Amino acid sequence: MEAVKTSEKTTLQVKRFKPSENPTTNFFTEERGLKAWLTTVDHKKIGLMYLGAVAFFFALAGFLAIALRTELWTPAKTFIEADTYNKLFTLHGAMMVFFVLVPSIPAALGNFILPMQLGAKDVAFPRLNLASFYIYLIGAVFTFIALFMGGFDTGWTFYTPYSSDGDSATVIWVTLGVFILGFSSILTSTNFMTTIHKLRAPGITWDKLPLNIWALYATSIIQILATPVLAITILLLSLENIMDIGIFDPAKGGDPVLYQHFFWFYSHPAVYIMIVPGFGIISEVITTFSKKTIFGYWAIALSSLAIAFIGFLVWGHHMFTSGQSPVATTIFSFLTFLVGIPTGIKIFNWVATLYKGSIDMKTPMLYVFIFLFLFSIGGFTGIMLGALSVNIHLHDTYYVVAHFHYVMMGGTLMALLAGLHYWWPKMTGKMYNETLGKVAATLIFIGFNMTFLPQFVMGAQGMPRRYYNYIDQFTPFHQTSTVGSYVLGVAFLIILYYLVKSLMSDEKAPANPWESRGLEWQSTSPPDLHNFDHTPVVINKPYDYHRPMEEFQLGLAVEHNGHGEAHDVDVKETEQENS
Amino acid sequence: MGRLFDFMLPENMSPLTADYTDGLFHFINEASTIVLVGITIALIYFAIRYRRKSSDDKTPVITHNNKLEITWSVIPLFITLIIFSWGYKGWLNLKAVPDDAYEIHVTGFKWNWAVSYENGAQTLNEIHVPQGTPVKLVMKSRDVLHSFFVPDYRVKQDVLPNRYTYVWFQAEEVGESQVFCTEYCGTSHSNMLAKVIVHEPDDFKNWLEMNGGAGGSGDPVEAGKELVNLNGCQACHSVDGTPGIGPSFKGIWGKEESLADGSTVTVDENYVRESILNPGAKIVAGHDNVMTPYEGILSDEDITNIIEYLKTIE
Amino acid sequence: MANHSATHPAHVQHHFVDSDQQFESAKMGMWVFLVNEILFFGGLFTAYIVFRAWYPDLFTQAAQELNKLWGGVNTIVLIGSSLTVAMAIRSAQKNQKRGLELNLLFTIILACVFLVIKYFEYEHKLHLGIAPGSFWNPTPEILAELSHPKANIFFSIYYVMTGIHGLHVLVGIGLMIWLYIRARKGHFSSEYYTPVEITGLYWHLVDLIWIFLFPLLYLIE
Amino acid sequence: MSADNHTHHIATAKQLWTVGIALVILTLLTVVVSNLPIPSPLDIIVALSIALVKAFLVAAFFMGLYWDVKFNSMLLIGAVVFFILMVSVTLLDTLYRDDVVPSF
Ligand code: HEA
Ligand code: HEA
Ligand code: HEC
Ligand code: CUA
Ligand SMILES: [Cu+2]
Repeated sequence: MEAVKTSEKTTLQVKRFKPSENPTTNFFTEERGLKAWLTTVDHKKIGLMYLGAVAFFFALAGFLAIALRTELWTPAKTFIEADTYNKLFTLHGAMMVFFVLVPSIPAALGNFILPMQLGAKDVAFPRLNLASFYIYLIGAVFTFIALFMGGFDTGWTFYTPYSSDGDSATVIWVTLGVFILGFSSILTSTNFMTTIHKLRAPGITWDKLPLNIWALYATSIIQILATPVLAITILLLSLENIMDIGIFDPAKGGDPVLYQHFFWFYSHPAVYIMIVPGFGIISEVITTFSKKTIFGYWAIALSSLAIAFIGFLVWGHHMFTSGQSPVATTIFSFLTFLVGIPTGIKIFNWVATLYKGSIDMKTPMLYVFIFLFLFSIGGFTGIMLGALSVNIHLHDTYYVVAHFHYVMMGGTLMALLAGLHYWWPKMTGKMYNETLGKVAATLIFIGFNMTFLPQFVMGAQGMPRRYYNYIDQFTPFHQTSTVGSYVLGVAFLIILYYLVKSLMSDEKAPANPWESRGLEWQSTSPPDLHNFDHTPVVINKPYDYHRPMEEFQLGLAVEHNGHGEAHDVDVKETEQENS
Repeated sequence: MGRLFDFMLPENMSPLTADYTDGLFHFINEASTIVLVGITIALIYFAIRYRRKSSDDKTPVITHNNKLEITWSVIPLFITLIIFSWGYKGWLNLKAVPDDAYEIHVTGFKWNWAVSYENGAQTLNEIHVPQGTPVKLVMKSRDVLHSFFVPDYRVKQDVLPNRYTYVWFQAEEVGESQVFCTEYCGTSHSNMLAKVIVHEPDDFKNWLEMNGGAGGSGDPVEAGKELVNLNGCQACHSVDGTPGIGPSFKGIWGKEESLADGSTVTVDENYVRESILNPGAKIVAGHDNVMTPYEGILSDEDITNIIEYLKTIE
Repeated sequence: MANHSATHPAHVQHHFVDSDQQFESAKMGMWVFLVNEILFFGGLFTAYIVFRAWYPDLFTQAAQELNKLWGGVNTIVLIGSSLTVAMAIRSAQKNQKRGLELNLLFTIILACVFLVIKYFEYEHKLHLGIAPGSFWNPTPEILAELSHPKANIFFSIYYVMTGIHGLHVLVGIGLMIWLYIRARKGHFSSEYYTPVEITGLYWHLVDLIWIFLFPLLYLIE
Repeated sequence: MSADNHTHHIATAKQLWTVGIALVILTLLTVVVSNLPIPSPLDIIVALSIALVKAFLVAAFFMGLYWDVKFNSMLLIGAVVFFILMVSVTLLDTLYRDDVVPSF
């Protein structure tokens, strides 16, 4: 036992807690059965349920993508009608965005990891957390209702007046679905923000927060500020369909471009809701697998906040051709570029972290490398799209489609896969097959570029998006792209195969297979129902790989009531005390 | 010009509008390639050079370096400032229509482009322009949003139902350029195509005169046929019986049509009139209510002519 | 779990260390949620401002159709209810069970009064055919006063804003009833009154929104 | 601040009533002012200023921000700031659109 002096007044009694391998009880064993899962308030179980739901929607939306690509094998009809095609891409886009990417990292992985990285027993409002999950499902049910009523073909952006006249019943259901879904992310982020502020373990000051937490914090801020605007937009759109309130409908005196402002006020920040949590994962994985302190902790932490802030002021770059005013266009274009700076800072700091590291190319790290490459391409093409005159040419072509797949799939999804593989042993207590993992990652890399690189070319050549039919000149590009998507499909099936197989196997994963210094790894795998069998105390920064593991395995020796106030464990003093 | 990314762009047919765009496009591509290659080489080099040798490798404590941080913030900032000003300049150029531009009106509607010229000439899905002359298109939509895109000229502009928007270009060579609709507008969005047809200035004058002062032949059937062509009815209604978005016109007259609500109706003057002015009133079974109302667009006389024409399609 | 120490009072959930941490968390959580509410209404205010900037004369014209008197009365009613909620919290803090119940009851009554007045306002307008969206069908006399071609838009905004605000009042009444029942059962004390406090915050925000709705919709001319 | 010595602030009844009455008076004031013939942009400014004062009173005293941790005030201010950003940037478009008039 050693004494850590926390402040003038209190001294905490801390003790070393080494996580036991193969724990006899864990959160899987302690509350069992379907009912326990469905009514659980445990953030880990909720996180896993989210993960299952997200995987389901991803597989579904991915399957739709395969159908889209197959249809595009030839111009005009290959196997489905134009109307079906239009419904498919709408559903593909809407599902990937609202049901997969927005909740994927925060609500699925974040839910599991965030309280553990803070050394908390749960999020601040566990019941609210479960409620968010069910709200998410209800949102999904509404969308499926719309689907069974014949589907909707508005594009995921629901532009008026197309979305507000014509077949409105289905649009009402899906917009209400998205409205409900919005509450799910609002509640999750409210929960996260409060947890980060109020439930940190003793010693976790703001400068010791893992970068993953900083990223989730920035994400929560964006979600809290942007999602309500989506909610009201989509509600107005529903009302437009239900009773022609006319605010967005030119036939009734409204303005369709105003709708676009409303929509993108949410949906541009939303793309940062999707990518910023991915940035968090990259920071965690890259340090673990180079066994090295992160380079530029504050630069990475604060650039997330900078992205979050600037990200709010650039929405109009989706509207350069919409007929918005020249002043607005100019300002939006200018601000758009500013987002590239903090993003670049992150990329460069990550690369610098590798310098003189001890780099272990395990599957998660492989995904990080793929991420850095693909996301950079996605980002650069974003800059291309932000350039005013070029945007006029590229807007609403496949160039945009390629851009956002590079950032959303090449960025967020690769980060998600990195995180999934990284935390898989922690979450399930099982280890996946490393070789298959690398094979799948390589296939994804090949398939992805094959699918989306040709889209840059044909987009710049003039191939518009949301096109069922196309002129012959684009056939070779479309066919390469289609083949690429099949390769992707195979790769995902391999992932599905080895992950499921690892669940079935008896082999147990060690508590900390990667020798990470992260707090979440100082618990057993899988963790105890209350995450730790002690109240952890943190004296080092999260990536201090030069310090021995023992210093990361400290906890309160005696139950202490001052937990909430002990945030200010003084680093310097403790260091002196220890050495 | 033989630049690295030339293969990505279609031929430049309107240098006055396209040159800025193309130059910037190439610049960004080349700059990005350099940075991307740099990052990639660093990644691969580090991965090999610093690969883990044993599980107790020691790594140095390098926490940050403010000089580096500033370097890699400021350099990209400068690059983006260049990109912004270049793009802005090009865009101002796209917005600034030359004073002597020749004006043509374009109306987008599901799923056609109707074009009208100063002397009353009208065309559908064909925009005839004189070569070497700046042309300004003033555009409007009749129903939902559309967007007018000519890749060869690097111009694009959304077309809105409640106000006018414009683009301009100056085609330098005689020939044709493809027009796409790039704002999603429903079933046949991908078939909402048109061509810009560039004539030599004299040819253009002739063409204009030949087609000026529309209508006029006096024969109702001919006039009806003309109207059906110009108003884009054939985007949805075939005249040869092939099924389309709307019912085919072939053999329509006097037909017993079953409606979506289960009732039936005989196709006569009143029904056709109603179907044109207020298509939503009676929906034919098996079709959706997607037809744009032609109220205010087709006059009574026009409709009478169309009816005469419909009677002849058997 | 060792963490369930005997020192935990019953109302403190297991993942909190003490009552204070729980209280502060709940309060912060509510504030974060209120940020949401502000931006949610913010969207509507944006629509309001945009259309007002486009058609100033429409707004002056249409505001004539709204009844300043009842709007003002309603403002005062809501302010009163905010006061009673604040008093309710004070009673809880001072362990005055009776005061808490009474103040909650006053709040519920005032909120109902607000809705009743609102109902009559709506009723009157609907009667004149000043209805939202596709129900827009003003009587000829009204049409003469509301000559602006986009009058329907003003009333769409009016109905959506006040309607959503009204829904919030309705939800507030539900919450107050729930609090009242719990107060009757003696769930609250100076040690634990978190639900009263955070519901109070919500209620004040509903009041705040109205403070802006009232001059914007009824008064500006 | 430790759990034991920290007590929540309790506003006095007098404080609350004062604020309540002030709010009522301000409401009456804003109605009265709206009936005065004040020229166009000014009347909006006056009405909104009164509303802002009322909002401040509610937030500071009824909602207790005056006595609360600063962060909660920051949340409120942040929300308002972002709302203003949203409005002003949207207005940059809606107020400055260029009108194209066809020449024939
Ligand atoms: C995860 C999602 C995500 C992310 C992170 C981004 C990131 C960016 N996006 Fe993207 N975008 C989308 C998702 C995303 N986007 C989607 C879904 C659409 C289409 C929506 C639709 O219409 O359906 C879209 C569309 C879109 C458009 C509109 C295109 C159009 O329709 O006309 C524009 C235009 O400006 C744009 C720009 C950008 C920019 C500048 C960034 C920047 O954030 C990128 C910053 C990153 C870098 C720049 C790379 C790293 C930086 C360096 C290595 C430093 C060196 C850099 C320089 C010298 C510049 N995006
Ligand atoms: C997260 C975002 C995301 C992701 C990952 C993808 C993934 C893919 N997308 Fe999509 N896409 C969008 C978001 C996304 N898309 C959006 C927002 C639009 C715009 C919609 C609009 O215009 O409105 C769009 C539009 C879009 C288009 C343009 C349609 C058009 O404009 O006409 C195309 C065409 O090629 C396309 C293709 C693909 C392909 C081939 C994939 C592939 O990468 C998919 C690969 C995935 C699979 C094949 C699934 C396999 C899964 C399993 C087999 C189960 C295994 C399960 C687990 C491991 C959990 N997408
Ligand atoms: C956007 C596609 C579209 C366009 C363009 C279009 N129509 Fe239609 N039309 C339809 C559809 C779909 C129906 C069937 C549903 C209905 O009755 O509304 C229809 C129905 C009709 C009918 C009734 C047919 C029957 O079999 O009962 C007539 C007559 C008609 N259209 C005439 C016209 C004329 C004349 C024009 C051009 C001036 C035109 N349409 C343009 C889509 C279109
Ligand atoms: Cu018209 Cu797409
Ligand atoms: Cu964007």
